[in-house]
Amino acid sequence: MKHYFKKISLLDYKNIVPKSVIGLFIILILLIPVFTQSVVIVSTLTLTGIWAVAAMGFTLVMRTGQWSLGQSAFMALGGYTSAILTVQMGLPFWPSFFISGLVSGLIALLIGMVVLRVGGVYFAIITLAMGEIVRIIALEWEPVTRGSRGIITSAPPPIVLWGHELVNFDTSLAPYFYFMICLVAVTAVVFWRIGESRLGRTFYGTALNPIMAEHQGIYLMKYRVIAFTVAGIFTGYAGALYTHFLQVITPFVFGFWQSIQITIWSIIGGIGSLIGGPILGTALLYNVGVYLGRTDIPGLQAFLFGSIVVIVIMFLPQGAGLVDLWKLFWTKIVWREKEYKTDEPED
Amino acid sequence: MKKLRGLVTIILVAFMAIGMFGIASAAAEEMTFINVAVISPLSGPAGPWGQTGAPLYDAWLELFNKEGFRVNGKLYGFKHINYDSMNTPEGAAAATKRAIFEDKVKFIVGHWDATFTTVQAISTPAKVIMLTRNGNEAVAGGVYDAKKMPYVVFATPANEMFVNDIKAIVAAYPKYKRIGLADATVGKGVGVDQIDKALAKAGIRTHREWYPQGTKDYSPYITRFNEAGCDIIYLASDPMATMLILKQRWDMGFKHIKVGATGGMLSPGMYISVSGKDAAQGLMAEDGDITLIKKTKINPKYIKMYKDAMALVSKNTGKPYYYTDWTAYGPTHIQILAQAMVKAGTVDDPDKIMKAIRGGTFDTMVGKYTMSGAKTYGSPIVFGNPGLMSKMQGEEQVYLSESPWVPVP
Amino acid sequence: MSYLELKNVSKHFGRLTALDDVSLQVEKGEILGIVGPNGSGKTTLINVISGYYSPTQGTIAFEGKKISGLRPDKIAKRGIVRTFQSNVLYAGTTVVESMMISSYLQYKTNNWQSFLNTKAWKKDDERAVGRVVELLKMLDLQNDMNLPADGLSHGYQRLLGIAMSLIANPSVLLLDEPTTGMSHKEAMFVVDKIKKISEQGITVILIEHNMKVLMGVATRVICLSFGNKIADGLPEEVMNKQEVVEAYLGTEIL
Amino acid sequence: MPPVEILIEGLTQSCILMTMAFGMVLVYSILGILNWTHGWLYMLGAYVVFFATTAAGIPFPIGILLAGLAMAVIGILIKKFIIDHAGNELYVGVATLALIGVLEGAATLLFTGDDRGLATILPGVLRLGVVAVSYQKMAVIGFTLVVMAAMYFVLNHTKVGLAIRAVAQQPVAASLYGISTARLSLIVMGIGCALAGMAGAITAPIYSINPFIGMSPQIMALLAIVLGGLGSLTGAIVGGLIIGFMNSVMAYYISYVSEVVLFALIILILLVRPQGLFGASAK
Repeated sequence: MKHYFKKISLLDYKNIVPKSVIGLFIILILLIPVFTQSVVIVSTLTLTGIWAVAAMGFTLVMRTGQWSLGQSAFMALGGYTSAILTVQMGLPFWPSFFISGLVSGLIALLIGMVVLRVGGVYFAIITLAMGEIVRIIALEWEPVTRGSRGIITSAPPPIVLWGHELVNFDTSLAPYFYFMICLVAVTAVVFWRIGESRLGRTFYGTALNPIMAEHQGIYLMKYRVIAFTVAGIFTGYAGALYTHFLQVITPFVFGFWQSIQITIWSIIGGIGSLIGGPILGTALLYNVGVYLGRTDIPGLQAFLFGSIVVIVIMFLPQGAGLVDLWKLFWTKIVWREKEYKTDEPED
Repeated sequence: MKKLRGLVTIILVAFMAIGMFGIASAAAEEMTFINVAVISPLSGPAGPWGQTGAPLYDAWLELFNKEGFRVNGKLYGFKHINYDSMNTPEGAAAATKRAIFEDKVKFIVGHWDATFTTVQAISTPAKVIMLTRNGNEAVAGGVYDAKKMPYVVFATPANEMFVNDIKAIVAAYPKYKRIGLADATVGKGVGVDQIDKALAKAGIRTHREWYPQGTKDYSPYITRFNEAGCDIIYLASDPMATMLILKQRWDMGFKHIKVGATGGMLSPGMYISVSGKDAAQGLMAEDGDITLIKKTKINPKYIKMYKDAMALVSKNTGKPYYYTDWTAYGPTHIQILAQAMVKAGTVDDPDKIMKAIRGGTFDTMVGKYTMSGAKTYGSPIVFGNPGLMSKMQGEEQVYLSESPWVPVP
Repeated sequence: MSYLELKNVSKHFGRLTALDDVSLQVEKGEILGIVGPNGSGKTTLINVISGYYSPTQGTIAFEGKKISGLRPDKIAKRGIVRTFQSNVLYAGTTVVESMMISSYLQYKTNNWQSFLNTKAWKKDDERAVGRVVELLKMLDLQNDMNLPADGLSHGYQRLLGIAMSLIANPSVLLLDEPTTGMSHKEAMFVVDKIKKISEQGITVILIEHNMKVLMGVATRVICLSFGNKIADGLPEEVMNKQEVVEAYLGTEIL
Repeated sequence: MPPVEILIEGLTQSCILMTMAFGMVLVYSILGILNWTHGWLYMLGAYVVFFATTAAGIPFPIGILLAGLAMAVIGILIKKFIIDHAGNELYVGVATLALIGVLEGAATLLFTGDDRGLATILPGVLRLGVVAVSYQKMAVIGFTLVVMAAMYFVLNHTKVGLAIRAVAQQPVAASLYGISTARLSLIVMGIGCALAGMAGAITAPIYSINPFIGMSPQIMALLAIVLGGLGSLTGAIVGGLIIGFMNSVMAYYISYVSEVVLFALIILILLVRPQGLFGASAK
């Protein structure tokens, strides 16, 4: 929203250079499967992307001023929908993948319409309880979800065009990687448009000053529900991809901790931006967590991860996330500008 | 002068020693080590089991490698690599991928936790042989399909062990009218139905209760057991639940209800400290202490190994070690693997090794058994060991009874 | 049938009566001043009209349609927009950002067009932005467009508040003490802006402590005391009324 | 009417929840934040009393006070060095969430993951006809009554207490009357965490101690305070009672389904009455 009345000319190097750096970086990431075939690296990256989508969803909900502690429940919904449709009912992959997100979105819509009447902490707690309920149902509803044994899903079918096989998910992980990239890209584009359009502003309004926004004709419920639903849809798709990537879904995959982690990634990454923040936060913190997971000293991982997050928070400037450090880096260190304003809500 | 001579002699002796050592080492044919992955939860609530097991596996393996085994003339030994599965699919997947694709491990042994599905989904396509326990398969539809999992060996029959435990209890206390079976809801599945069928077939009356994982207040369930007229509440692992039920049934005054648990006691002291000494008396638990086994014949060499391993661990950790229920997992798996390799005459062709395992007979820590090729539950490859029960007396666990291995139909 | 009509409106908070059976007609285009000592129910009146509270008894009708009991956003859509007594702004936004958030009712295109960035939306957006600039110029905020809103001086924050309600296309504007804490000069500036606003055909209802200010602008004044309407008429007569003087006794009147 | 044993167990549970919830509400009403680490301070409290009694041989009651003291110190440190340095409320929330990992990890590293117990303290069961009550449970109930009485006295008859209530009700007005919120919030953080620690300590003999016992009291206490109405101390107590009893009694009738029913019920109550049972209405 900050670029109203700021001329963006082609000569505006302060805008072009950072963007091109980011672009270069993205291209490099896209080429990773070409450089390396390492299963470990590629699969970690894929999971990073999947979680990043979930974090983006959380950020969108956060943008309307609501703190959801149940986001991983929507991943579970999407994942289970896809798994049940493909394995239990024997539907083909693509339609069931498509449906999975819609189902999770629909449920988000229904829950949102009821629950979002209750704002703030109450909403957080209710979503937490909701997440637990989803987990327990997945555990107890044995005939459908196969309880704690979970459902083994299969890889997506190879994409065949004019007789010869283009993509095969069984032979390498690269297809999953690009599948993930597509999902992230679609989510990013949608969220970017939301951020740019009137929706974005309205979300800001509902978050920053609900009473005032309401007196200026904004129906708070409507916009909170919209944000919650859209987040639900994409989180659901992330869950479905996750399920088909690990080729198994059990009730232990998406729980309270996962929701908490999504929260941490997104907020540390910076809720000021709908796309950069969550992706950056997830990319850094998730992989830190994975790397720490290599230790087999019990407790060390949790301890270090927690400490790192706490330390990061203590050194972040007021109300800024990691993504804002990127801007600060260019303005303060590279261009040496005097004053800089973050353009995000400070509570 | 004397000094000097002394010095010289010392130096000479030293040189000789070194020389001889050199010759000796040269003479000793060195051993090629085969890496095997042990994927178990080391962190989180399930951590204690993994942590308690790991040192025993390693100590035992040390003894095993003393002689190793020969495959067409070459001497081999095994090397453990421990991975933390965190008992979650994502953690297990990461661990398995590291094991298989980074550390190039070709065998997974001693696996027992809830991540079977995940590990299997990665190991089978990579043609990595996995030795695990049955009871938590997530085979789609619950029906085993050898084509789906050609490299999985259910080398520890958790279900059968459970049934045998109950039989052992009944053998020890014939007058028990009804056995109460308690388990966390995460334990639900086909395996449980099989167990119940088997028990019904053996003419044992049971009453089941499910509780949510991590429950702290068991009084409702204990009351329900009491109302169902159970003489004993037998839990399927989860030490916390065992200890709390042990204590709470005592506090509620239901002293006549006994408590038992599969999975073995981590250490009697723990149960006493949590449940109280009086309450803990008579706690029955599955026991892997093969020195106690009476009805099943076990290779004395292995019994010695067992004793040595326990001693070694106690020495390393510097505190007495009680956990005995490890014999059926890591060591047994290693022995099966080694003997199969010898029989197959190869250490790296998974298909040949599997061929040797199917229906083969193996002499292991828990006795001499033949892999059933028959269609037992879940897998055609189920390996047997006896249900040995011990009970807490004072601060020791002592032999109670046992029931030899019977496969569950 | 008058433009905005309150029929025996009462508002109780538990035992406390904030508004007691107030009836009021407002005609199109007039500037109605509401005076009264603190706690006399001035702000409650505005809160009831703007839908922040729904009246305990009585009805409010706008252009002949009942609006009492509607949600604030519905009422705002009908064209009744209010400002707030304290400087409630969108924290952390710049002046222009606050305006763009408030410009919600300015648009004719819907969210989808905006999301898909259609031609119609682009044109609409340009128009809205134009309107924003226009308003900021009118209230001479055009120089601090990109400053953070809460960095403005108190007086300018009040003005921004007014601008933010004006961008919502009101036909009735409820101003809650627009000149509090302003110097006389600033207050006068605001007053003549209010005149300008009403020249655009917008009906203005303003709460005002400062009688002097009110004299200059209001075409009609009502006086509230303990939730009752004790006077209604031209500024001069209201001010000289006995009850009003008593109500104001001890507080500054002239 | 379920058997008496279950009611007793339910009461014991409620007592623990009450103490936890009370502390959390105090912290929330003064600092305006939900402290997620409470449950893990409960866990640490249990460890403190464990080592105090077994290793150092300190009598149990003093051990409890010790646990309270230690947790108060930790709480104040958290407030001073982390919460005060976090950028905004969001970051405070995330910081406390991250602290969960720190505390749990630290506990695992220091004390390993396996269970410990204090069943040897106050052993024995009191028989009243058919009913049997263990002395440990009586201790918990008695302790809670004492704590509640003490809190009541502090909040109503001491300067600090009155200040706390003033700030809780009218932050702005209170600051006008010259109450320093900064100092007060430190005190309150101390009290709240001490309550958590002592709750852990008093229950140590009843349940087993390991680094992961913090989770369930945390969640349950959260539900309790939300049910009772955020910021309402009475609400915290009533919420604690309700949830404690529902847990045990429902489990007796419908076994493991009670878990999901509990959550569903709470959601339902909150939808009917969004501000909780005792919370002040929004408008």
